Amino acid sequence: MALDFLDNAFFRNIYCNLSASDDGRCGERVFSVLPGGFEWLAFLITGIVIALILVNGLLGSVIVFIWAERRLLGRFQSRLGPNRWGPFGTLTPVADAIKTMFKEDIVPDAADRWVFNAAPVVMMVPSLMVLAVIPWGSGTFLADLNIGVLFIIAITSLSTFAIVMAGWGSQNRYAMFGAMRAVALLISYEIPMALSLLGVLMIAGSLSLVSIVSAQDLPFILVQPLGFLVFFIATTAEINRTPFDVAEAESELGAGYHTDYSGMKFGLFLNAEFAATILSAAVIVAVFLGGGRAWDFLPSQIWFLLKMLPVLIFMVWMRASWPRLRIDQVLSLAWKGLIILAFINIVGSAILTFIWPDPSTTELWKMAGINLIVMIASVYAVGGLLGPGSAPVAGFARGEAPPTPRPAGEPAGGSG
Amino acid sequence: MTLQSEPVIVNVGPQHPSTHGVLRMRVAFDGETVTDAEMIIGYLHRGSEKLAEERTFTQVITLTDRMDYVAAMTNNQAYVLSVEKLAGIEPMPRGVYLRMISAELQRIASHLMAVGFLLQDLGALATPLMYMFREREDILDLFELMCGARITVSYHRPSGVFQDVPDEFWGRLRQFLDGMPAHIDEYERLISGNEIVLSRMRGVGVLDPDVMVNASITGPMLRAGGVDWDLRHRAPYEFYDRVSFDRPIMDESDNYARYLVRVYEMREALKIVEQCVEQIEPGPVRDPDVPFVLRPPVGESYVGIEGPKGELGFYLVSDGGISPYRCKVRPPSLLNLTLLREMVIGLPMADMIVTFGTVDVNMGEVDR
Amino acid sequence: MIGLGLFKGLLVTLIAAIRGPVTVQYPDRKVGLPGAAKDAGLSLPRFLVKRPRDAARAAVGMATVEDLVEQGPRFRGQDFNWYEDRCTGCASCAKFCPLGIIKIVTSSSGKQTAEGEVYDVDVFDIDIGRCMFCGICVEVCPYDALDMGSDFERAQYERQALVIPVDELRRKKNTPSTWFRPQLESAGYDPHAGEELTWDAAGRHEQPSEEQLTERWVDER
Amino acid sequence: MSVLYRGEELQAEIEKFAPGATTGHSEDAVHVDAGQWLDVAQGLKEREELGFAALTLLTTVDYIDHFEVVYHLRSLSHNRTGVIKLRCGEGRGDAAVPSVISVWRGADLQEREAYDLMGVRFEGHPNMKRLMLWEGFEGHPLRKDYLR
Repeated sequence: MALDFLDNAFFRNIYCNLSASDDGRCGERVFSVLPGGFEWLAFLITGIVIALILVNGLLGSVIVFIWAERRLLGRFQSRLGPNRWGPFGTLTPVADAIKTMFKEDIVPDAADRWVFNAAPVVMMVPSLMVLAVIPWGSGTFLADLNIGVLFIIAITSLSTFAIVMAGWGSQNRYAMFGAMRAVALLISYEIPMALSLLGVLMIAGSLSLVSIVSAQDLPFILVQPLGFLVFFIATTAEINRTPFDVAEAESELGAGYHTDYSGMKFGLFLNAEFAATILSAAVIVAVFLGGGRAWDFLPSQIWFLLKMLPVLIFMVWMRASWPRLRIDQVLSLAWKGLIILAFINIVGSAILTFIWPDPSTTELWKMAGINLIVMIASVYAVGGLLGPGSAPVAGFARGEAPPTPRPAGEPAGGSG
Repeated sequence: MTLQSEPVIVNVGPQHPSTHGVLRMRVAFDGETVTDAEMIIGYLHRGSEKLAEERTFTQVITLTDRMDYVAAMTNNQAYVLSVEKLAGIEPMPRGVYLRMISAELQRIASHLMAVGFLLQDLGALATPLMYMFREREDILDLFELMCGARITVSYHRPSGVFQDVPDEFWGRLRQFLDGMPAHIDEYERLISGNEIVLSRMRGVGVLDPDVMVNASITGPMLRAGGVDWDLRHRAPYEFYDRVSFDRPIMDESDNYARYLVRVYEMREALKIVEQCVEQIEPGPVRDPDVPFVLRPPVGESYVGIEGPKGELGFYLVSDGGISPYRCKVRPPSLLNLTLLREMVIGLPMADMIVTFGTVDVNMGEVDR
Repeated sequence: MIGLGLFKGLLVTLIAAIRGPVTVQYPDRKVGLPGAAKDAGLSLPRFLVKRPRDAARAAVGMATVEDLVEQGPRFRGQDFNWYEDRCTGCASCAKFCPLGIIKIVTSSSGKQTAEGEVYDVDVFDIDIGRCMFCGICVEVCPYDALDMGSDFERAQYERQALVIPVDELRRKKNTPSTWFRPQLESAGYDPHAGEELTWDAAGRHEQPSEEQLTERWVDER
Repeated sequence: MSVLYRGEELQAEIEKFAPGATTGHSEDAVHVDAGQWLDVAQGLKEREELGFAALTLLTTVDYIDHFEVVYHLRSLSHNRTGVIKLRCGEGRGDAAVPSVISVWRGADLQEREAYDLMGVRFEGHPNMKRLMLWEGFEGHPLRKDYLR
């Protein structure tokens, strides 16, 4: 039995007070509720407590995040954001949630009922499953899978099924457009996303997220800047956020794949989307920002959440500032840009790990320096590859200033 | 190997986030690519031209407010100029300057809306739109000081404007004129150099200038195609011959050019307002001898002005009565849509939306 | 350099966020602690001590202050002002209303003035539900008996309730908007202050004398 | 400054390349015979000295005893405008004029609108459907005899 959660004082108390086992990590035993032989029950109860905290925490944080995103977007747009209902508008998403639950649940006549109804659930499940492997702090996780990173990559691509089911099931052409775009986007971005993590895995020497966190004497964002860049862009695309929100592109497709959903089914989609955003921030923190590791005056769980904040805020900031790319530009960015960058990163990291197989902190600093130079050079080079003629930056050569209007009075072109 | 496929017919509109009102396009898609498009309009048709035949010449001004409802001042101006020509009324100079100031402010407001909604079509989550509404709000506040209304202004009258502006107006206008260039720079920093915007808009929706002229396309769209055609310059009405301003011209004729020309025109409009403020002199704003119920002599008149969206004109026929015998609008929004089908065929869906956005139509004016 | 424009854009939104919102809140405005103290007419420490409950509410952003949207004095609103003693029942307003929403029924009063016979106005209904606030009724009134007000709040549950009946016009305080009344503007009149105006103040600034009126009347005849 | 062609001036210009095509002129408009209108339009657009590249406005007026189609033309190169008027037949029955869509693309929507609201048919228009109103709408609202 894996008793890693015993690192965490809170769960250790629950487990140790329940279980009669003479586990060395429980220290001095005062009493035990369960008789001997029921250690599995103690393990189960502790696990359920952690799961409850995590799942409800996630759903609750979705509400907080929706509020925070709306307030922040308001700020970035020179307006207030929700401020009417509750202190600083905090109850607005709660009111929205209640409203969403009581809305009429419409199933279109032409819809494939089973597929249509199942899609929101299928959408929600992967986000909850990813929760299991994220080390929210020292000892605060459900499972320390030794293939944790692989698990995340595999599970998150499940949401593609949900999107296709939603698009196909609702028999709506806009939804179908959205679903097709989402599939194309997800398939393309899985590859750079997985490749960008390889550098991290090489340095950490493990696929387990817990080991990756413990390997980060120096946060991997510094050691692996290029990997972080690719991973961040790929995650942003994977969770359908600006500038890659082509799947629901509200100005083109209405609402994309969930155009026809209403009521709580729509709520589940929304929930899953925001949960995915939060979880991707969590993965970024675990893999690149050193997880819960920081100074000791705050518990590691708090550090973890604090580190998620800048990531989430930056995502909102991007959403507030940038327009959306076209779907073909999104795809060619993945295939022509990110994959190349990811390969450069793999080669670079491989060479560096060959030189320093088991890096100390000083060696990590050296790696960071070298990788930073590699990142700047390769981004510049790949940016040039994307140059004129290619879709992501069509007609935009590097260094060339965009055109400006000429004053009239010069001879006019066209027919006069 | 070719895939057996058939086009998907999608109705974009009349209720769609990006059709700027109630335009409906029946589009055939092959994958994401537009293979055919048909424009269906009329969802906002209110029969303004027929209504105008039943109203006195002054009452029709209230109808013109509701044609292009984001640019009511220029509508008023075009109509009033046509009435003045029909009835042979000489306008008061101060009234003319006030008309020019209000029309240029309205041009800025209209371009702000055009650019903001264009960026909305690009998926920029309303941030540029919110910034532009912020400044448009200042303009509408000025209009409220001028005439007590913000959108449907009914401010211009034959022979001048309805009423002189209050003293407070000039201070607020000065404040606006001082602040606005910085705001335009802000938009440019946010939008013009943005790589996503550039890659989305450059080289998309290109139109040939000769074809545009032949298709009666006017306004910023034509100027973005390299044709130096601005009625304020080529056929000056009001006192546009007394102010100096530049016409931004671009040769690319793509979506980005159409966007950028609008941004630069805002700057030129500010220059015109500045010069009007310098040149305006005290005096009557309206000829008291012009009665409320006009009876122009039998005849007809057409005056076209450079509206924010293109040449906006009113063709009036009088039979000597108190209401126009025939009132025909030259709607720039409608005529700029002439080439829509040619523009969007072959484009991906996302670019179709943006291309439609750069035409800058107002459905109130398209359907009237 | 590719990518620089993106970061310039980020900078613009950041600056906007730091500069703060420009939103005008309506119908009430959320105020923080200082605003609530100012609203209560107390200094901040005294407010904290004397009204701790209100202070706590204000601190979490729950305190609101009733506020009006800033409006130009010329704002053409829905509360029409009518000077019955000046109205002769000529129905110019009804005739020239582009939408024909003014219903006016008069009966003879037998009173005679320089301008002609004065009629008693029995019905003077303005259907706000169809009004487009163009102000032409005010413009054409030869006796300046009708004014527009500045109020704009008249949400109702029934269309019928949107008709302003003559009784309401008789009852209400006359606080005309300064639209078409420039002399009020130069006097610094604020229609929102709620100060009632008589016709002598609210009429047009070039008030014709009795003789002029007679003369004009005779001319037009 | 944009200059409007005086009626007689423009009539003389038209008579140069299409003799007999005009039926008269008013102060600032030329009346053209509907039968030869297409040739005249072609000439107006293509002849160097006229160069009417753009059709600014196409409109129809109901004069009770006949319909009149008014074309406001604009020459961008010479910065001049001209007005052409076509009388479509006698009476209110069959009002039809040739379509100029082959000459000026901008006539497309304007002709459809004129057909829709005034009931003047433009022969040769490839897509002569109603524009503002729906298919199956009875009558043409801008006609003076359309009441309701």
